[in-house]
Amino acid sequence: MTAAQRRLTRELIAATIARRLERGWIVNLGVGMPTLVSSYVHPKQDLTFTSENGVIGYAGLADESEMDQDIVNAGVQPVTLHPGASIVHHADSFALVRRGMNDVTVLGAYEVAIDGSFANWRTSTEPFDQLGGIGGAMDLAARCKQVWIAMDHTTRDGSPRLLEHCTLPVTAPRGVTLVVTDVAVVAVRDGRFVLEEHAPGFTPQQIQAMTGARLEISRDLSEIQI
Amino acid sequence: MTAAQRRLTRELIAATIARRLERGWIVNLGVGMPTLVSSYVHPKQDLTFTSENGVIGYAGLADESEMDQDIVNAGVQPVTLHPGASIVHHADSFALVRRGMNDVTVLGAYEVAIDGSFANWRTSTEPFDQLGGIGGAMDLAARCKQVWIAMDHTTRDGSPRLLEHCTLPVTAPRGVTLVVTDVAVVAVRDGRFVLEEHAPGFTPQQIQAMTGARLEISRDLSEIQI
Amino acid sequence: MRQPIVCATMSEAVADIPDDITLLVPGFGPGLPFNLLTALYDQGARGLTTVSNGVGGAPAADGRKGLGEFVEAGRVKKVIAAFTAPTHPSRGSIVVDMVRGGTLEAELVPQGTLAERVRAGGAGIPAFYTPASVGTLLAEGKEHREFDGETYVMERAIFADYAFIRAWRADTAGNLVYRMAARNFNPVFAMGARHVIVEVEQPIVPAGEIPPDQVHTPGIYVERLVQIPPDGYFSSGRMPAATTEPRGSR
Amino acid sequence: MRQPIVCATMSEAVADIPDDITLLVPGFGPGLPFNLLTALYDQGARGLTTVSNGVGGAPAADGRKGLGEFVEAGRVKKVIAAFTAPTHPSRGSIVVDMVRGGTLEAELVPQGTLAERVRAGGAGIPAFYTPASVGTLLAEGKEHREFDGETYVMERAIFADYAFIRAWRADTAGNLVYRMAARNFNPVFAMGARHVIVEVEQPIVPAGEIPPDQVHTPGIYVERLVQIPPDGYFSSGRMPAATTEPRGSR
Repeated sequence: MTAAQRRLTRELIAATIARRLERGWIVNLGVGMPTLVSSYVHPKQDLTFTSENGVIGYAGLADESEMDQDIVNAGVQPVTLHPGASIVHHADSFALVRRGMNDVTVLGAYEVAIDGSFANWRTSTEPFDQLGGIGGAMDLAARCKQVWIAMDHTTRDGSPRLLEHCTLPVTAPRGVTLVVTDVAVVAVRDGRFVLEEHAPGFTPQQIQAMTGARLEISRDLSEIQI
Repeated sequence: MTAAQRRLTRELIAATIARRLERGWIVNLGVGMPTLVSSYVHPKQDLTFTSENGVIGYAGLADESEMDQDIVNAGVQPVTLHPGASIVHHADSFALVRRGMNDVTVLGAYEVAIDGSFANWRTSTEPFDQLGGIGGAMDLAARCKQVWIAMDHTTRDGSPRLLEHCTLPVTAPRGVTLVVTDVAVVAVRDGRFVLEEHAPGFTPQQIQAMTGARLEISRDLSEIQI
Repeated sequence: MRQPIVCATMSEAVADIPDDITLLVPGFGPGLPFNLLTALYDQGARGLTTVSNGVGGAPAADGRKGLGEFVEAGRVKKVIAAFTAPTHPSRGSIVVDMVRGGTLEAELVPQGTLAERVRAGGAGIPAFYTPASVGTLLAEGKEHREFDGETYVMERAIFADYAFIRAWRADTAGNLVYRMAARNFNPVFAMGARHVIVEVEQPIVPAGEIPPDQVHTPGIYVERLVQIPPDGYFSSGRMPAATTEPRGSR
Repeated sequence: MRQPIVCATMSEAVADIPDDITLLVPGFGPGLPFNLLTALYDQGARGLTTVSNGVGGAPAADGRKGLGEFVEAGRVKKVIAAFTAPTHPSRGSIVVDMVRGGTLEAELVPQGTLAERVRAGGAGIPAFYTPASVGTLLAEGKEHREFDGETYVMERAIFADYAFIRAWRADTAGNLVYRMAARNFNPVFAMGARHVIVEVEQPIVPAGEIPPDQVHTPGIYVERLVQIPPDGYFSSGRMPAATTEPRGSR
């Protein structure tokens, strides 16, 4: 008898990422699922969240009563500030990004490959026509100490997003060290995917079948804590 | 019978420069005589004085009662602030300098030449040994719309400071448009020195004799107003 | 001290803006100068080259105009932005259609590079090197160079004809203060244009009321100031296209 | 949020600084971190490469140490500054004597270029172009390049091991506020070093007491904070050599 399969919701993906953030880190959260992460961390983690728009030290998403339209994250969602938060302008914000102050940036993506490259700004393989949505991803990916990706494990029609090589134009040719999906936590190390955690009810074999490159199994493989 | 000769004091040189500043200009004042200028302007001139250290909108030198050790000009002399003054950091201060926001910078110098070059950072012609005092002069001279020089007309031993060519290493190869000395106001235009004003009792011939390059006489030559 | 001109109305503030200018438009959610943009839309200027984070989304119900409306009206020659297309492929975009149709030019720039290019323009720096975009399509054709074993691309400064700025407070000397994340590109763009026009939320105070240590943009950068009227556009309301759809979401 | 370490004494704040570091020292009259410098002098670190506007003047009567004392004690390997010699030739200088004697290295840098090189280091920009120094001795041997018909020199970024910072106010999150012209190089140098140690004049306040809009240096740049004791050095008192003697004066 197999346990019931349970895919992670967006919120559970965010919570899974939140648990892995190390004490004292400076963390950038990209648009989408990543911006949910700041709502799932513990104060004891002493994390500092920075946002492309120059907000340093924000906390979770604001509820109706806390909402201030001028205090937003990278997804323009209202957030609250920790005591000791500060604001800088956009050039200073990316100064700290390029200087490598961020221990990690968490981004969304369409594809991730075993070499740590990822694609998140363009869905076409046609010749480049100056169209796309980069935001700050290329600046972040170039210099954050790690890039973590939050995304679904496959496309809507079931094609894998974790691949030998990205098929879409990359956002950066390397940098991804961790991918958290709706079914797995996969480390990206030395050109290999290593399955570290699986969603409830998903076997390594099932996750391998949803993955476009060989998946090594960590000797510490565990179920994602929900 | 000749009128008594009267050389301009440092203060009179500053006042002479102050009179020539045009309404609404943004003005940088260098160390030495130039920093005296802000004490001799008229409020109606609507001048904005900027300083290398990031002070924007300072007024005259502070007297004992007004003195604040944290409010100083480029010469680290205490100054007062106009209402509407602001402070920026050193990189932003030189951002506005290099952008060309200053209508004029007034600097001291050892020598000025007819091509608008000037020398004010090194008193030796030996091979360059990384010794000297540049301060912000090279940044200022590179981009301020005009460079005005305040200096004595000759060295202590009577050698001219206004020359065909600078003998000392230049601060900038061009840019000077006006020189105000203790005996004359000399415009620098199209590779020529033009005598525009003379100190009381000094004839054009006497000033020419103190000058190391040909001095044209302006058709509007006048005595410096004291 | 030099004082900026305080205009009575938005339309007065933009009345003499010619066609074919380059215009900086800050904003990242909050901080978008919608009142000046709406006045410029009514004024009729065309042939614009715009520099902004994104190029706007769907039209706003309250009548305010964003860059999207300028593009749609054929009044923009070129957009320079970090988002020139929606991140989600299923969503339509007038920018995408017009660029593909050849009636609009686009230049896609990483957001940090965009901010730094305008900062460089405002700082008299003609070019600089950045690691952003190395190894991607965006770096193709750009000059590459190694420093200390790392590869960088050279990027050129942007210095614009005009910047529209959205401030929270201003004094009569033109000193500006932004509020929280409404700051974003505003102080950088205020340095990077020859003519800087500012819309301000709070009543303009006498020079001296904003302490020198608390000024975000010194007044010498500001050419014109205009207070947002009570019936003006105060809240950001609409999100830029860039930020409405999460990447990689289901 | 991450918090800097609040040290009880200046000597504790500098205790583990090794020899042979690069050290940023801000200050332009006010804003000089004399208390940290004095503690480092007592600590004994040597082989320093220093980055500053000038290199100090005559010894201070009150015992505070400036870079001049480090140089004189033979503890500096190299000075990078906008003033490496007094502007008035008649005045002696230990820096001049030691450079000529081969016991000290110097690098003379235009002041704006100096600020921008550290700003670039703090912004992940490895190199940039500036018009300053073109056509002078200082540009000799540097890479020249034309942009839009104007000539520029390329300058490299400076990123240091340590910065000593002098702030007016600080909170427990490390956020800093500078007072008036004591700001000068401080916010720039606070971005340009791996380890940032701050001496602060006012009592350190709880995080949250400095409004986010009024912070000059965000706390994430700050590693250690130490309040200046009542018997510390509070006023600038001594002017840097750079600024004591007017140029071209009689």
